[in-house]
Amino acid sequence: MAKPKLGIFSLTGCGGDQLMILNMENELLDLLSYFEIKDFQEGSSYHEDVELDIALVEGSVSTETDLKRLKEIREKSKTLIALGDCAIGGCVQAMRNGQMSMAERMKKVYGVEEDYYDVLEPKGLSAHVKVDLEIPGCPIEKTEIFRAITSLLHGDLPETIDYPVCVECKLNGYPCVLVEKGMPCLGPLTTAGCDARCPGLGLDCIGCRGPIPDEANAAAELDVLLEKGYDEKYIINRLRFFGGNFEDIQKLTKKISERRNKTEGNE
Amino acid sequence: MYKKLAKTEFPRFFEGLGNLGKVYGPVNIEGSTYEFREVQSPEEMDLKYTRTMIPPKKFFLGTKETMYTFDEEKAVYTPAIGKQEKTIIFGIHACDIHALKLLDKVYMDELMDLFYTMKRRNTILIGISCHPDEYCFCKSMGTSYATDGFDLFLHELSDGYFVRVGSEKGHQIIEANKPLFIDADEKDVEEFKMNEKKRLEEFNLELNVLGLQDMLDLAYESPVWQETADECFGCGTCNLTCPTCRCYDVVDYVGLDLKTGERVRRWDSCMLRKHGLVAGGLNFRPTRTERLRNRFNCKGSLTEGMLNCVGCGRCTVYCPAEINFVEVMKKVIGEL
Amino acid sequence: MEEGGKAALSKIAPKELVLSPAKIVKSENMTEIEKHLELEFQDKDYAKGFVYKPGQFVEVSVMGVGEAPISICAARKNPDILELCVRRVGRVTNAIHRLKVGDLLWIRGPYGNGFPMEKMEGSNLLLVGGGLGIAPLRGVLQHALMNREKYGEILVLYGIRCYTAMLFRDEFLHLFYEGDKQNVKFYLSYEDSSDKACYELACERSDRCMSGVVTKLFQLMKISAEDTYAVICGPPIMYKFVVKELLQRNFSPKQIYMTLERRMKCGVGKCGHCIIGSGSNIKYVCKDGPVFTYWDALNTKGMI
Amino acid sequence: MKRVIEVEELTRVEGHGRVEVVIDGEEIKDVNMAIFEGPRFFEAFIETVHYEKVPDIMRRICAICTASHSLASIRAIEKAFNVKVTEQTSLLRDLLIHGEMIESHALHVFMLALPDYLGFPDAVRMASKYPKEVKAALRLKQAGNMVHNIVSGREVHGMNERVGGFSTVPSEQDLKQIKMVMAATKPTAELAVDLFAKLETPKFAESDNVLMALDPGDKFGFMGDYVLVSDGTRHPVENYQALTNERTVKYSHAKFSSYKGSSFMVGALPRVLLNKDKLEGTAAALYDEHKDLLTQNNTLTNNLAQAIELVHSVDRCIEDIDALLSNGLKNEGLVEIEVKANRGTAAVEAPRGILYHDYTFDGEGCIVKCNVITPTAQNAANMEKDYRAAAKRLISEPDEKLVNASNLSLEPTTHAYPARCT
Repeated sequence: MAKPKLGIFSLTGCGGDQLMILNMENELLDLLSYFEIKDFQEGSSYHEDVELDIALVEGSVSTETDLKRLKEIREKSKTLIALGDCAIGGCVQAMRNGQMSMAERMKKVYGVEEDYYDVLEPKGLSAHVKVDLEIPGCPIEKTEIFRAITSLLHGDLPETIDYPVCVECKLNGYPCVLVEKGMPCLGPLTTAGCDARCPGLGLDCIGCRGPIPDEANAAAELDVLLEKGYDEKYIINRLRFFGGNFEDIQKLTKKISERRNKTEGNE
Repeated sequence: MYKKLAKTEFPRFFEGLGNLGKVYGPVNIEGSTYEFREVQSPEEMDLKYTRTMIPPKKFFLGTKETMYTFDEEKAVYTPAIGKQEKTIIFGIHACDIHALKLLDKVYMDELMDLFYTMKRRNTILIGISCHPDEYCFCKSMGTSYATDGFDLFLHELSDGYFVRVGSEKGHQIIEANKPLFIDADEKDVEEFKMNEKKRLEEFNLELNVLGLQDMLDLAYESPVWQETADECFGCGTCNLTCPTCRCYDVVDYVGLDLKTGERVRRWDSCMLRKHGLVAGGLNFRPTRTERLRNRFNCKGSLTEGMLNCVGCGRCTVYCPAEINFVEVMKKVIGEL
Repeated sequence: MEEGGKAALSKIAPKELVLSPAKIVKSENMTEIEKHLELEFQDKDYAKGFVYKPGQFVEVSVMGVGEAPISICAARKNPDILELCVRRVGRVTNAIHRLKVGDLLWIRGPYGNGFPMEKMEGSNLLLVGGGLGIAPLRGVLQHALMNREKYGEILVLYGIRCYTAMLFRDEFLHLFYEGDKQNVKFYLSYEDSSDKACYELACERSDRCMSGVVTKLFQLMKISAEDTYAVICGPPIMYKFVVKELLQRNFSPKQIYMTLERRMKCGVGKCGHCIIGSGSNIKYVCKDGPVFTYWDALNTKGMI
Repeated sequence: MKRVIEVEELTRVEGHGRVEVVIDGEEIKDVNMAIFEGPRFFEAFIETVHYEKVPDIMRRICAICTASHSLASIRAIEKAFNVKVTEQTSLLRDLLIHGEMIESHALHVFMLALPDYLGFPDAVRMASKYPKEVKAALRLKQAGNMVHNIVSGREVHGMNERVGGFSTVPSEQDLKQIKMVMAATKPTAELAVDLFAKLETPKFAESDNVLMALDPGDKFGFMGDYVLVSDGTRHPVENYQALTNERTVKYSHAKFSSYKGSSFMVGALPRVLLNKDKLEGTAAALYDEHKDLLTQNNTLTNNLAQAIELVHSVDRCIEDIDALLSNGLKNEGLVEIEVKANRGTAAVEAPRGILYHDYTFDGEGCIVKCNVITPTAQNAANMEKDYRAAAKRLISEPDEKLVNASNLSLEPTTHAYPARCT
């Protein structure tokens, strides 16, 4: 049987998800030998512009150039997989989406106008094209990409995770940093799959695998953390680290800033 | 059968248990988090512990355990039953014993689950008496005292332990350690009875379970479900820390050769979105409200005459949203 | 006190939980998304002990992919052969569709209570099936035809979307035309009113076929609630409407049987996914069902 | 006739870049190296974030030098708040950055640079002819990642290193495991030196190079508070702006740096050449053996310098672990921190060169102003200079070797200047 044709691409991001593939030191050679690799930006100078069976795309759509490339990749790929947070929800660079305009960001960092270049507000791939599978993480987890790839080779889309980090935290028996120490843990909102790395090290989850789509209860997190003594600005920043494009978090931000403006107006 | 173990003899008794298998006891991990961990000496344990975060069900229904390995070339599924280790769970509380009795019914009585049963049969349970904290309501659930379901049960006395023997295995342990145990005298019995009486008075939290099942039926449309679901993360902590919750999910993983792999089961939670989802995309409990209501209804219902809640308080203690089980139950049935 | 080991294992393992290999001996595409499979058990002893009733289901494993509950779609005739009707809807069923004749599947079961065929003996049967729901009813029908003398009149109401979505087409069309010879009245409804083939059937036998949802077929027939059991299977939305028709015709809640779909992961009442009900009445569909009466539904919240 | 030669997309680099050479007749009109990685504006969105989580965000600037960003960020914060960490913390940090150097250099030397010399498009295809070598290289890379995993919590964007210490101290057993693996993979690091010493390094890009590296103190290493320049000067890191003079270039998304009007180079070659006397043991011996091959003006000899650093880093990891274990591991928790409105600047040597983080905090410990200068931004102008030199010599397609050897992480684009590429 012909080997499936694979392309690995990156848009705007840190390159960490491709690096995680390269980091599969034990499995890398065997795993890639199942494919004809037609593109692997970070790992190979080989390039062939052909129809692909599977395209793995990391990075967010942050420029017109990104968008153009993404559309080309979508066009030629049977299965398009968004690899990592950037490609799903924009990751940290989407932190101020809906909060700070691109012009403002540009001005702050470069002192020049926005229309000078082709930036777009950072979004995941699915905001622009149809995506067949999303593998979350900042960076992606090796086991998850391994399972996804073996599953795809087997002919199936892998099972996706849509439960929170709390589940894995409990399965590991880690003490709850939120309950025990009052740390501002985002575990209850965050897509699992990391095996609760941070709570396992005694740290509060910062939500690096992104809020669970249509499920994360951001308003409840706000209430819980307010009660634990954290202020609104802190909590909202926190929720936004990896949730800038998440609708509920945007709504929550808006609600709070409106409320704040109102009270300030009254004073 | 009743015996007495003097405090001075306790270390030797404990040491002797090591010959019967791996001994697990309650160990403090952090703050109020306790866990049953392998222990070598009594000093590692905290026998005054309130509750472990993860209940003893973990010993019999692994959090993540391989059920089968498979090999496509050989076309065979092999049950993953390795060497069965003898296990002693030392210091289990009455509520958790009741919970295991319930799990035994589900996993062993009818169409016995192999993986559970093999482990369960290789385990010795040694109970220990406890005192309630503000989250315990086992008294209301009728699970504050265990009359069976254990091998030995130790009740603390001022100078030792009043020991109840609950099984033949327990009897064998006593026999093997004969010199350490003496017959309990009248004074010991009096102290034991007095302690139990005092202990019952220590309970502050109560839940009226008379007719609870009907009350839940009648509250099916209660707004409390929605109100509580608004606060709830749907994170599954309540299920995963519950000693009677037994939902599991099964996933198959293929290895690097694409031919061999394993079928793994892991604890599941009815608070998670996919719990009621069938292939094709239809979800029978699509909202958090429905899932939450289902959870409370399940806990408040009976499995072969036993309540699916033993009042251990874990779901309340460990809930990151601080949802109080008893409070919600009371609100729902109109007692609050 | 040693109780482990493989030998002990085979002694205590309930046969219902054993994964038994079965070879695909026949595989027919009935529609674009539904396949009819005939499986042959490789272990003849296992097959001998594999006794099932209409309405029961099995858990089917595809190696490397997973396991899914599939209802048995035939009465037990040849003990070596198991018939399944598989709709391609998820990972496992997708994988089943990729398999070819000669490939292996692994089966455990049979699970669930099935239809009370003995209890219904001596009565008329009214089978109401929608879409894939006809699959388990086919077992009931076959059983009744195999024991024809034990049952009265058999009415089958089958609702389909269009002609090409009709399952077991040859078989059912045969009954549609010739069923009366065996005292079987076969009715057909189709939802796609522009479907030509169905339209022709409706023109030809306007007493047996019409466009619309399955409940419309009640217009075409006369039934007396007395001496009749109704057996329903279809998409969740269908039950309420069919039950309404039946109640109007004086069926008692205990005369109405229906088989339900839920996420039956383990099939044996342990994994918890198929739970339904409320405080006083919690049920596991896989173990307590999947066949329930309407009386059960009245007493179990969220059942239909 | 005017023609343009373009290398559309530079590959086997982290990030996106391309080179454009404009030739008119036989004359080179222009050489532009564009980094067109999308900008992410870290410095803008980090504002108002509380210091404690600042490193968690900032380390996401780059995947391959994630720990470098992490440590630069943490040290800048600690400087702002006058935090003194324990010896154990310092040792663990030193271990971490050396682990990162191994992971990154192993990847770079064997998998990104070597395929060029051996005529393969990538390491996977190279493995078909050199399976043993590629597997050994992967083992070495894994050894580096093991440090990331155990000390930092995972390979990329680890989180265990915190302001004031480490959240969880690695176990003795884990550290011993690292030590064992390091000892076992040292021959592969030495093989790297051997390979690059034997390979003929092209000279087409030779041109005047100004070098910059951190002064690591008494021993060779990757952290320090002073910058050494090949002109013999030494500057506190706080003066970084005078050293880098960032400016924007229209054709590239990255800012370009200059020192006294000229481009300069940061990375392994500058480090080894400016701190050669501080090398010890095998690394020192190997340096002595091959010092004639390391030339200041040939950027392509950077790969050999990386290989020498690989050997140094393997030895240093073992040394750090020995020190940690002989001191006895202590669960010391994090140093108590008192926030104040203040500014802190710190630098570390990332695999690709000096990395600066500069923060200003308000009285609550939240970021008011942030500035990050990555090695990429510093090297960009120098790289373009190299391309110009090479193009003049070759007037043929610019070679990818140059990009890899120039040792640029094209990735960190905090300052990426998003200009449309022509």
